[in-house]
Amino acid sequence: MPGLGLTMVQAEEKKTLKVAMECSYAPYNWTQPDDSNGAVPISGSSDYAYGYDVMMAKKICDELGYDLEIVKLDWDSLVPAVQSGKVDCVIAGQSITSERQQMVDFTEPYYYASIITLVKSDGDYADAKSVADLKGVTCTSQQNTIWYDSCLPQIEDANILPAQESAPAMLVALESGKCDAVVTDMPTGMAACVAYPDFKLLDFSGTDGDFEVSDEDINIGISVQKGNTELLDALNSVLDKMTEDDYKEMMDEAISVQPLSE
Amino acid sequence: MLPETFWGRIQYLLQQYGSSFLSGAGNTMIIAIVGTFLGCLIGFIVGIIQTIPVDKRDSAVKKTLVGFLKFIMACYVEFFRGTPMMVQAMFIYYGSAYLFNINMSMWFAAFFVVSINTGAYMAETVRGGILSVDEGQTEAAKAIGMTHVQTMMNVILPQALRNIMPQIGNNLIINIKDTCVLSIIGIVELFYTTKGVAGAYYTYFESFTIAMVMYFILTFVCSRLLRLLEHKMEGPQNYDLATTDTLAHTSGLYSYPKKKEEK
Amino acid sequence: MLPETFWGRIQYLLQQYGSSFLSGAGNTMIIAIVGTFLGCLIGFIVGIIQTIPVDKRDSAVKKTLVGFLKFIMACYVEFFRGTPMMVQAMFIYYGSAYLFNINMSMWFAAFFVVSINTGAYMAETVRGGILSVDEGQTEAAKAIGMTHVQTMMNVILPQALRNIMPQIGNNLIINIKDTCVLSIIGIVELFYTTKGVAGAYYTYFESFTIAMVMYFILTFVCSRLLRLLEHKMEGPQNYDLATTDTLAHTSGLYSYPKKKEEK
Amino acid sequence: MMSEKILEVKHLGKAFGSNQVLRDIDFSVSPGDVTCIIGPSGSGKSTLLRCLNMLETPSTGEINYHGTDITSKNVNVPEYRSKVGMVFQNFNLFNNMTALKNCTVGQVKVLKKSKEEAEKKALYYLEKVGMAPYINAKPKQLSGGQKQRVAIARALAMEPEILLFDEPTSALDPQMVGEVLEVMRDLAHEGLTMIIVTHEMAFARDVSKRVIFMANGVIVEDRPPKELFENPKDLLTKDFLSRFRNA
Amino acid sequence: MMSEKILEVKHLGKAFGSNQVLRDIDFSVSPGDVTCIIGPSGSGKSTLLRCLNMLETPSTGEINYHGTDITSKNVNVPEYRSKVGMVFQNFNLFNNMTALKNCTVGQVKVLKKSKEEAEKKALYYLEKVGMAPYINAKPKQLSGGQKQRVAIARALAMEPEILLFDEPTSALDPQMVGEVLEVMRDLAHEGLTMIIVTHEMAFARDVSKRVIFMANGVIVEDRPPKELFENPKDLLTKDFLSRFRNA
Ligand SMILES: Nc1ncnc2c1ncn2[C@@H]1O[C@H](COP(=O)(O)OP(=O)(O)OP(=O)(O)O)[C@@H](O)[C@H]1O
Ligand SMILES: Nc1ncnc2c1ncn2[C@@H]1O[C@H](COP(=O)(O)OP(=O)(O)OP(=O)(O)O)[C@@H](O)[C@H]1O
Ligand SMILES: [Mg+2]
Ligand SMILES: [Mg+2]
Repeated sequence: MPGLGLTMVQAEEKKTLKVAMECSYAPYNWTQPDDSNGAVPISGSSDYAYGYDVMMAKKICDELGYDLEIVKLDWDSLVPAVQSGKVDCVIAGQSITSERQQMVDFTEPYYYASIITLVKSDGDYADAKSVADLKGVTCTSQQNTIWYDSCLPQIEDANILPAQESAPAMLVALESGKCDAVVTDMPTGMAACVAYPDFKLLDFSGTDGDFEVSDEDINIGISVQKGNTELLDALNSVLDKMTEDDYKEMMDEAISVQPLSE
Repeated sequence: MLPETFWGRIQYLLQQYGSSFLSGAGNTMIIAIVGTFLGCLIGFIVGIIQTIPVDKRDSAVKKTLVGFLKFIMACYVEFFRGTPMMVQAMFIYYGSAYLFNINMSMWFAAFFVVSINTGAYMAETVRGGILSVDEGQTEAAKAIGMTHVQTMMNVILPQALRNIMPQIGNNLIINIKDTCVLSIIGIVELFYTTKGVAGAYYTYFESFTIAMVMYFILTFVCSRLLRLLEHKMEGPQNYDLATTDTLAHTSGLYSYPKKKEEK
Repeated sequence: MLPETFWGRIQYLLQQYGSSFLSGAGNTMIIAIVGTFLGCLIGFIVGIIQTIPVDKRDSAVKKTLVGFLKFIMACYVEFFRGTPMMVQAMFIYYGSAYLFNINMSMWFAAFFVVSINTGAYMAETVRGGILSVDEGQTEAAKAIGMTHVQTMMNVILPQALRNIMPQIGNNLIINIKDTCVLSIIGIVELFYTTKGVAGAYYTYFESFTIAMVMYFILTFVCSRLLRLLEHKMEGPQNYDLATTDTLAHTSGLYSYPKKKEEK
Repeated sequence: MMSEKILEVKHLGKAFGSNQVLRDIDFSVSPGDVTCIIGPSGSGKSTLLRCLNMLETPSTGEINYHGTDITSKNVNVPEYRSKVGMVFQNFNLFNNMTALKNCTVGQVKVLKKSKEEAEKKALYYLEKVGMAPYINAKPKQLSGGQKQRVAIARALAMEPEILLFDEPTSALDPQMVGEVLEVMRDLAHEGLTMIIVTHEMAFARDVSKRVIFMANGVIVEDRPPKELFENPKDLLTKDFLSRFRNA
Repeated sequence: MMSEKILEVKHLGKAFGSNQVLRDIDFSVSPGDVTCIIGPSGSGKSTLLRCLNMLETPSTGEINYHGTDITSKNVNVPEYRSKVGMVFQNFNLFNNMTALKNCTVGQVKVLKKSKEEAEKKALYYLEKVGMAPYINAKPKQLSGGQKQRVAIARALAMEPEILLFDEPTSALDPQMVGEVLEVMRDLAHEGLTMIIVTHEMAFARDVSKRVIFMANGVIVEDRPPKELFENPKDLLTKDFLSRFRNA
């Protein structure tokens, strides 16, 4: 396409979708030094971004005929960026909650995450089969997540440490022995087990002993500026055509190409 | 439900999270004040050591010893000043548990990291302060037989202190704001509280407005208190004549003829 | 695959992300150096304004004007020093777009925020520096008819500069480390690069070890360069006699009898 | 014309807190006058000079310069000061400048002279006080007497209308004192007005047209030197001068 | 016993860079001696005193104090300095202390005296120089002469074995000079050894046992005052003293 004068003009008229994400949360989004696997350049940087969120962004842009621009932003600035219009949407694994929906508009979920628990394989809780078995555990999770705010309190007598600011920091706390368990979602947990071979992933889903959460709470969505119904509808129109299995397939691919898996 | 307006939301957040903000601010201040205080002490000690004079006449033992001490101090300053406090906190808190199985308390780690960092900055500040005191003062102190430490403690540092008070204020304020990196080891101070509130409702502008005002109040009060202290340290503008006979002695004190008569 | 050992992983990360780390470090240094430089300028200007003497003899207009200027400066210092740079960056960058629809460039915002913050700290540092210069110097400058600005520019600030050089070093180093908060507006500097690497491989300790070493190298080089500059500013230890007849004039210069004979 | 007063001090007073250092000082100076101020240590001589230069703000009274009260509002003090030179008791050389720069900076910045012109003038006066070889030295590299001489040259190089000297020869040996005195005498002949605080009674007696004796912050006597030294009226003056006359 | 030298300076030299300030200085002082050093400004008098006190490290030569060379290694310099008092040309009072504290701090910290004892002694000497009423003043609140007197009292209060004075009366009026001289004379009678740099020739002539005339960094003459003043050998000395003798 590029190279011809005509298409250049057309390309300029084409709308650019500015998507913000952290680019530091594999397998959702990460930074890599080259464009292998179809990674997208990060705006204003020599690095590239890839991951589930980027794949989703690419898919959306393909469907809608937009150009894609990935903006790497700190977690705390994702919302101000979209609210102020500096970016068009945020695809960064944000959980959809009713509180948040008052300040931004969320699309339909673009991934259905399940909740898992990480422990050390040589630790006291390696054989836990249910939430009840975690009784008295010292645990933590990420700040402002359903895992920290509503899962951890379900563990009996849990010693809940202050919330961690990011997934890697949370894993450091577990690795160093400052806590015995962390609660997070499946993709993160799987990545963590690659990075830290001495971790064990406990998945209680489907059993009676699972964390009790509403479906609504664990789903992650794309956020746009409040009132930007035009874009919201366009995004939803893409997501509507996709099924849960499509998501799972995409996530599997993301996990398989994430730097840790190479 | 969140109110519609910006100010409305701020009020709502304050109602909901007011006490969290206050306890966060409390933690911030405790760490900042303790850290600054200990940091100043460290800075003064390093300053004294770094200015020990060595002379070619000194014995080899003394020269090596002093040289070694100064080297250690320089390493300390360059290392702690030169690397991010967050990373230090992480290594000290998690690293000590991981590598040596030391279970340091979160608060101990916090005080330790902040003090040791402030100390590294203060060491340089104190060096500047010592430079700023007239050399004649050192000479006079030495001339009456004071050792280096006595000279520093009695003459130079009290004068340097006055010149670096504004900088101590700066450092306290930097600490008030920089303790936020301690969230990495789980200290819930003002900034981390704010992030929590902001992330829960996606009210970043509103929450950070609250934080900004609170930070401003904390730092402003501190800076004014330090200014007061500074003025107090200056001492009285005028002195009282140590005589009962004020009329005769007001200014020129032309009193020596009297003494002559005594003879 | 990630290597098994700590050092192996560090090497691997360096191979993979070496250029990212370098470009992050480059961004860090550009912002820190420009910010510190502009900040120092601002600090000196504020220092000059804050020390304008007002006298009860001055006209009401001048008094109000100077008072107003000083008040503005005090507000500036207290506000920017007193609130977190991250929040300022957020408000300035996003707020300007949100409220006034100004599309500021990320880099402009970065330089602006860092300079204005450094300036606020430097203002206090400069105040300390000015305090440290003997009052006699100001008096002598005034006595030959210099205005306040001339006195400051020619006599006081050059002397104060020497005393605050260590502090300027501190500020540069603080800036090198504190630019990391600019990731809030999308500046990918060293710290943010590190977070990205840590998040891609979940290799927190390894990535931050690399960052720590890089920060250390950057700050160490800067601090040594500044020390060199400081030594250079001190000027030569000794002076040359301005005479061709060195033998006759070496020390006491007992030359005036000669002049007498001229008469 | 020439009899018009250049400086007229009226009821000048100065207090530091409760310490009344100067009280009701009255005197005036005509163009070309050489006035010496003598008095015991702490009697307020330096403070008086500093008031004349507005380095201390007088508590009461006025200082008229060609008829304008410079303690009043709306007076351009820097401009006034550029016409009134001062040699400080403790020299106060600019520490960041060489001896030469000390003597040129005022000319260049305040009098807006060119650098060459300023240096020529500075060298001329530095030469006069025997400091020409030391133009590249910084103040801290100079001996006490050398500093004092640079301070004198600095004040002279500004070529002011009035010069206030605060013990200008205290750090000099008799030989050098003689040199400096000659320079000052020449200047007096050229019409420069000088007020000189000094402890050298011989100097006061030989150089000045008028001697002011101060004690306890007041002017005790203000008379021509011959009268004052030979026939002091006040007991304080008598006592003060006794040592000198016995010597 | 008493004839043993207290200080013996041999081949002392001092250079600042290429500027050779002192050259081959030789002299010695016996207990109770009062030695005056005179010479033109910049001849190295202050530098010599500063070398004696090890405030400047001599470039060459030795300084023997009771036979030990204090410029050699392993000498406890602070202890030596506590026995050698010094009054600086520019006073160097401790700016952060009152006049009284200036005179007690050395006694308390160095000589380990009690605070009461130190204050008693300090007051005694402050009284002697007429500064008793000013004990609460900070240096910057004092006049030049007042500072100088506190500096003298500070040095005396340490009751050292030798006292080095660098122009101790430069800022004082003749009356006060007389007072200070009397104090010094008393001390000389009590056996205190003094080395005094001065520009007051009368003082040198009347007080000292021996006068050293320095010029260009060397000792030109070193003789009893009577001989030196009445019959100077060297041309330089003659010239230097001419002004004084004419006066
Ligand atoms: N800044 C000040 N604060 C308080 N008192 C002061 C201040 N400056 C001077 N004084 C007092 O004012 C009096 C007069 O001081 P001044 O310096 O005018 O004396 P002087 O006549 O010049 O004496 P000298 O001959 O010793 O220099 C002294 O008693 C001194 O202590
Ligand atoms: N720190 C220094 N660096 C370079 N030269 C110096 C230094 N100190 C003194 N000098 C030079 O050494 C010479 C002797 O100085 P010194 O202070 O000993 O003179 P002095 O005899 O005390 O003179 P005065 O009577 O004027 O006080 C002078 O020419 C001076 O310029
Ligand atoms: Mg005076
Ligand atoms: Mg001298």
